[in-house]
Amino acid sequence: MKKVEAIIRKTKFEEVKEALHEVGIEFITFWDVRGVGKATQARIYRGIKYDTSTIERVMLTFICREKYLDPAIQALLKSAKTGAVGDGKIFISEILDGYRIRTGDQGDKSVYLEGEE
Amino acid sequence: MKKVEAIIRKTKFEEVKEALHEVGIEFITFWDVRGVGKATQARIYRGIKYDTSTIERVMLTFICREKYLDPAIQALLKSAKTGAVGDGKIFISEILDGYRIRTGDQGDKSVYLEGEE
Amino acid sequence: MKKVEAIIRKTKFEEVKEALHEVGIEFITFWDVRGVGKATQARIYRGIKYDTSTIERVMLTFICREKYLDPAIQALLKSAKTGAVGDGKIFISEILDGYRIRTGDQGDKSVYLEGEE
Amino acid sequence: MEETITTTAPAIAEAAIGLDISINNLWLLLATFLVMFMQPGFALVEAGFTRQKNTANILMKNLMDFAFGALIYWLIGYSIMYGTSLLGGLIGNPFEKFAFDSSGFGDYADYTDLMFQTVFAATAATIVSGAMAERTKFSAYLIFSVVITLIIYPISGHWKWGGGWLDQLGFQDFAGSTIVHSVGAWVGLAGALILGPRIGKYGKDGKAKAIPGHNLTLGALGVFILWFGWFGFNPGSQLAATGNNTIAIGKIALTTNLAAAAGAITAMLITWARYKRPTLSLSLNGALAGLVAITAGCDAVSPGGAVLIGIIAGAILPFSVELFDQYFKVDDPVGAISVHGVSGALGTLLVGVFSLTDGLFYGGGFKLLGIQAVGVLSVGIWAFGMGYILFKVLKATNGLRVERIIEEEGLDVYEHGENAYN
Amino acid sequence: MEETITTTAPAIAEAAIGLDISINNLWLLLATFLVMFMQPGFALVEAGFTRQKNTANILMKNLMDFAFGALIYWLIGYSIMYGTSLLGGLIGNPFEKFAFDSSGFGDYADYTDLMFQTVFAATAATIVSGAMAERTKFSAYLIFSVVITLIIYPISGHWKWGGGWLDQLGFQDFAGSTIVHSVGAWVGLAGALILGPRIGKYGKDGKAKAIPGHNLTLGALGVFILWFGWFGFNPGSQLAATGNNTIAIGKIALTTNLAAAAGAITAMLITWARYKRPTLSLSLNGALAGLVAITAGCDAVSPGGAVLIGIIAGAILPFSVELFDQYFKVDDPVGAISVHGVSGALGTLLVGVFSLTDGLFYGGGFKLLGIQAVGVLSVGIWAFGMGYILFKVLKATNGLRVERIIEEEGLDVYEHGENAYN
Amino acid sequence: MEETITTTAPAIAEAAIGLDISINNLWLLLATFLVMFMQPGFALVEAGFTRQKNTANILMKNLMDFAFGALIYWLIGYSIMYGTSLLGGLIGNPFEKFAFDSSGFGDYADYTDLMFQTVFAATAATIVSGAMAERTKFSAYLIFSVVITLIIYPISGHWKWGGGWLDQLGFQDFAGSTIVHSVGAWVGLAGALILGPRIGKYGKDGKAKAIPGHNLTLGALGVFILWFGWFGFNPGSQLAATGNNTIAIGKIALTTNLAAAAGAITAMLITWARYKRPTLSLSLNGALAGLVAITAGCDAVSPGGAVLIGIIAGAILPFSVELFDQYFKVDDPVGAISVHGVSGALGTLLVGVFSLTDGLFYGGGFKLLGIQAVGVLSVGIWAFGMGYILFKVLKATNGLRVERIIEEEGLDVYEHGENAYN
Ligand SMILES: Nc1ncnc2c1ncn2[C@@H]1O[C@H](COP(=O)(O)OP(=O)(O)O)[C@@H](O)[C@H]1O
Ligand SMILES: Nc1ncnc2c1ncn2[C@@H]1O[C@H](COP(=O)(O)OP(=O)(O)O)[C@@H](O)[C@H]1O
Ligand SMILES: Nc1ncnc2c1ncn2[C@@H]1O[C@H](COP(=O)(O)OP(=O)(O)O)[C@@H](O)[C@H]1O
Repeated sequence: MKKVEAIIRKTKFEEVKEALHEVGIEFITFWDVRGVGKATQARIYRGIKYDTSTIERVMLTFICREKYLDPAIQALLKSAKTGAVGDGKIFISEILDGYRIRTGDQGDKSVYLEGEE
Repeated sequence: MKKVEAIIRKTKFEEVKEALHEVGIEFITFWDVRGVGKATQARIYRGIKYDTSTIERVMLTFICREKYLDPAIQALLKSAKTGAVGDGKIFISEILDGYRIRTGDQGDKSVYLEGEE
Repeated sequence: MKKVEAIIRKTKFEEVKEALHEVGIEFITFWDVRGVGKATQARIYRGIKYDTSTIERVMLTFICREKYLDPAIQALLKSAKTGAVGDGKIFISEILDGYRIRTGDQGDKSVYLEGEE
Repeated sequence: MEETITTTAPAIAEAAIGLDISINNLWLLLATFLVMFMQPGFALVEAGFTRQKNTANILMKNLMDFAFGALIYWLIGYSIMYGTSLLGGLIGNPFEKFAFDSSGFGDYADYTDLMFQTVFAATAATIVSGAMAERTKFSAYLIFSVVITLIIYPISGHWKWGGGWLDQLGFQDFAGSTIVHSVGAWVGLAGALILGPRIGKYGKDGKAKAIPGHNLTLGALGVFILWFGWFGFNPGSQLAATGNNTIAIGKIALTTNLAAAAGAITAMLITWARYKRPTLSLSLNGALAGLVAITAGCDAVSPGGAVLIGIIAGAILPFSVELFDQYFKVDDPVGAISVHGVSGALGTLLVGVFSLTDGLFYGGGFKLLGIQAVGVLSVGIWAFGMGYILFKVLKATNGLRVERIIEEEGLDVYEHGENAYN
Repeated sequence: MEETITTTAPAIAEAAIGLDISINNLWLLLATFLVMFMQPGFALVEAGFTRQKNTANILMKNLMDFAFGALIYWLIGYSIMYGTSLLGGLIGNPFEKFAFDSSGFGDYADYTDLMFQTVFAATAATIVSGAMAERTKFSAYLIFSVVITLIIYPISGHWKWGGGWLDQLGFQDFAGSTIVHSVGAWVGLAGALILGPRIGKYGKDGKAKAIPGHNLTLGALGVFILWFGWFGFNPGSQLAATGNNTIAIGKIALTTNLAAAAGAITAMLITWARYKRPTLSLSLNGALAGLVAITAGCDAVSPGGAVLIGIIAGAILPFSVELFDQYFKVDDPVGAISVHGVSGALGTLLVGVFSLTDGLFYGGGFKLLGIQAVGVLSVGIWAFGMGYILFKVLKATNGLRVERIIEEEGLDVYEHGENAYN
Repeated sequence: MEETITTTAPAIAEAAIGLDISINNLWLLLATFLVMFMQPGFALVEAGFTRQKNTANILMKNLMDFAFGALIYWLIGYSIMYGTSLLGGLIGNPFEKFAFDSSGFGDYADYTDLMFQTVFAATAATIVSGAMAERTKFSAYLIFSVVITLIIYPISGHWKWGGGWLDQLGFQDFAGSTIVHSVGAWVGLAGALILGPRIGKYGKDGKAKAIPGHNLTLGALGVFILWFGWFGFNPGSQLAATGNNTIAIGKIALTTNLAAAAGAITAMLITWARYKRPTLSLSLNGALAGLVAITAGCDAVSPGGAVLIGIIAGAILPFSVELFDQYFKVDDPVGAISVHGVSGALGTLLVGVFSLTDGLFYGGGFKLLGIQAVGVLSVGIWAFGMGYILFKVLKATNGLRVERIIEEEGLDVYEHGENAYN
């Protein structure tokens, strides 16, 4: 199994979700993050300039079997893109093992239900 | 060292925490996430249906030495389970190295204090 | 590429950010987490004691090329340290691959821009 | 200072009377607005003291109990409460003031009276909401909210304020510690008992667990708003602002404020002693306990008496919360039973102790205290009993509690299809 | 009850007159404060119904439209609205009351009149803000906010309340369903049309998407505050509290409250039937729709009539929101056009139906209804037309809409350099 | 319009007097409620402008300073402030009105007077809280909050409003720019100095860092609530609503509103010019600065003068904040010193310039300006000096500042065992 982590624009989330659903990625976990980057919008609080580069982003992550990886990345790359600076990144890493809490299913079976593909 | 990431029900968090403490996992980091899954509760905002499947979950993560891994997973599987759809998942991955910021301790020593086990 | 994850004090965030910038880490993603540890400040809600050890922390993560790893960790260790219990941890793991969404750049190129180093 | 009308200048006298009435009317109308503003106060306290996933549900309940209350009470509740006594003072004639529309006036305009009484009725109904929060079906909530404004509140209200049997007995409840607050709380107690606790409230060992409210800033704002609104609730209940009322409303504002302050401080000190730290949630409840307790006797006690009533109410509050929460295992997320029920009963009884005219401490003996006890008990039995029947019937028919998954994932999504926070 | 002054006791009579005026003045001043308090109500509704990233911008807009409104209206707007009619009732003399400072009085102090009128003007301006939220340049906002308080609102206001041509025609709009609320909404409609929808509001297939508000607790608190403030808006517009006004203000409070309640309940029931679940956001809008609709006729209809007006307004609201949102594709984040425009027009027309003196249902025939239609239309054309020209000019000069990246990342950071939440 | 009582109709005259008093009483009581409502305003501003981890602590402080203030001021503070002057006008007789309970009346009920004065005392105490936020021990806070309401505020208050030496000198401070606001701010300045800045506020190079408030929506709501409450604070300080007061209260409402508006706009324009973008936090402070500045002279200046005072206050505000924050390195998280201290002093001095009767610009020469300076200085020295001693003593005994870990992890958990948000 592989873990995909993507940092994307908030405004793109709905599109990304749908694109992933289309290539068979049903379960996604996501949360709000902030990114420090190269942007240079100064914030001023009570006369003091600060924090010149924080932007709001969504981090989403899903664990999937190898065969889903490529289509998922293609879907992500397409649906999350605006072409302007700040579109974000995708990172892939290895998952050694997984469990479905409800059933105790281990390994690959933790991320798909037999007979439901 | 291994990293354990679990996505669980919010209502189960206290139980899980206690169960992990019992098997020797003292440090846990957690935050609120939302999950996209198969649930189909329609949300309606001002007449428009949307977002049919988001649910609130807690993501918790801890890094532990190999010997703690199995008991921790068993504790998690038991304490986070309700048996109903939506109990969540556990994923394990490899951690190459770790540091305790306070002392600079590296490797396995970053996650335990000598003489304190 | 390596992924660095650090759990640090909120009050240290600005310093850490600057220290990382100085060693060439430009992009960081971060979010608020809570940590369960050994602290023992009782919370009382309406007469019931609970949750004796949760503390607010910031989780920050960045993916970088190998050559940046060591300086980044040294910068982190130095800037996030107060010396008191609760300074947090740094963990390193392997990233198999990465993509820059805007351009589709893959691999190492996803985390740096040619000619911009 | 009441004007004496001489026969030599009738026209001017009439003008003077008119102004008298106009002033009272103005006062009562402004008091009405202040009491109406207690609605968001209640909504914020309830929302702040509960979890985020049920916030839209709570706001919806508080909006709707006020909306339904306004219509129902205008249509018939007012008549049941203030119509001519029937059955020996048990109920007012329900058709006398049906769909009320009268441009007459007594000491103030009849319309104004209806409005003032309406916002009181809405207060009683909204109190129930807190005790039953985070697990009650919305449809059930609407039904019992209507029944409370239509029947439960107006009938016991008639007993005292409609001139019914309790009033004739000499029962004293100036602004409604018992008639408004306790009624809501005892109905809520019946509801909380029949509903059972929220999932996760009690561990397998039966121990109570903390389910912290999601936003105490909202809770605190709500309490401040309620405190503000109470200046309409209590001084407004004097129903006039001229003549001797001029002094009375100032005094009532003072006793009200002192009791609230004493309640907040005492509750804080108790929590400090008991839990090592002064806690906000119970101090906020302490202020409300002081307010509820002084409501019955705000006109009848001295400022010093008001402070003592506040102290007693604030001191009992944390223990009452513990008692219901940890021993009786009645899960009341916002502490409505302790704040409105226990404190309301207490405050009503303490009129029999601190009343300057016939209280125990002022040589009045036990007579008034006895009457107060009769009032507290009879209204308590009525409200709890009717509530009990109502909820049992609802449980058997419409259903009272949401399904397990709805409670776990939040009523907002399943009951309303909408989240409060996005 | 109006005082008759006899010649035998002039000094006392004078005293009595003085008190009469003082009471009216007191009432009007307190009503002014209540209406002023609607400002945070509007701010919270707008902030709550939009996204977190634009909250500081919304708060800033609501602060500034009130601040600029207060200055501009004092300086010249008041004079344009209430100066002696020029051009056959089209406009008041702008210099008559320039930089107003008069310590005279009529039925109340002149200063009080200015203050009361000022808070009404600010209400009209602030309504525009909601319809154009989340994408309007702040500098443009300031400019058009000034123009509204300076020209658009005072001129059509003069037509009715300044004694202009609509008033002479017999047009009835007691507290401003049309003169205040619709004016704001039609200007907002012009703005929303010219601005275009927010990025992501409509999919590639043209389908409307939900952009949920970030905090409905704030939204609900805002609605409760508005409801509270409306008791200054409508009863206050009686402009007096003595004599027969004593009864009138009580009645207006009642009709206002009933219409709001009926509006909230009806909107809830419609959403329940239509979307399977009772939704909070539209129920809140329903309460406001009832309030806006009753504003024109709160003095003229019966309590039962008020309930009907509330029901009609609450029933139409969800459809109106769908219509603008999904069919006309006018992106109005808080529903201002439906709540203030559609409901305001509706309520104004319904005076012609439900007025107890000359409404259609009370034997008055179609005459008043016709006049009402003329008023609704002429004010609508004026406000929409002026708004249209204004925004077109702004678009071509200063620019009206923020850049794409600003809209995506949030106006807070780019326009104000500050986040509301940290 | 003041009534002249003829001897031919004493009874009617008495009635007329009675109504006069009742109206004044009603007005003052309602003004009291409005000022009381400023408490959540202060609480929200302080909570919104600080970090989330200290929110429960801030709410607790604001609840408790009002609660303790109400008790202490009733018990003895009121007597020190309004008892017969002793020691040549330095202090009122502390036992004359001890545990106040008098059902007499002058121009209004004595109880009402106590209530009105109580809410003013609470305002002074609560201002201190903001300047010392996020690092003060809760136990210390309670102690000094009591001392302020018991001694510091009533004594300097006596100098002016109790008829003491400043009053006899001719010092003018209508509603308390100096007597209320500055007193709180100068005590707060002493506190902030002795406490030292929050951890992380100044970098190793000594440069000030931004510590953004956690919720500006709450901050903005707080400012709107304060603005609303100020209509009780200033117009209420006229202490009557009949006769010529009828006009005066309308005028004061107008000057108050204009100054607030001008303050907000000016502060916004300054930040726009200085930091490239109009910032919300300082514009909100600007509105408050205008309100504080006009408080001393709201009765004495023209509307145009009020606008100028607002402009000056709003213009100085951002520079004052920078000065204290970046140059003097006094860490005042909410800007209380600039808003209440600097603006309060400024507004008091400006009475000497803009007063229509004896201001510098109206031919009054420098006399009044001189007297105003004496008042500002003497009260400043008193409040700062007493504060300084008080905090030094507290630091040496009870301790004034929380430990490092408590400050870092948040006062909520360590001081109160409770989080505001869950
Ligand atoms: N190497 C990285 N490690 C962690 N987060 C990153 C990294 N690179 C980008 N991000 C996150 O993605 C966000 C947007 O990506 P960015 O690199 O600015 O876009 P672009 O590739 O178009 O220049 C950043 O704000 C940051 O949160
Ligand atoms: N493969 C996955 N990758 C990321 N998150 C997942 C994955 N599978 C489940 N989750 C998360 O766990 C939550 C609940 O798990 P779910 O699969 O619905 O439970 P069950 O296994 O009982 O069907 C989901 O909403 C989602 O947030
Ligand atoms: N093994 C771990 N896995 C996950 N999170 C951890 C782990 N160890 C520490 N943390 C996080 O770091 C926070 C602070 O680290 P802690 O271990 O308390 O500091 P110290 O090393 O100074 O004792 C903890 O509250 C927790 O959130």
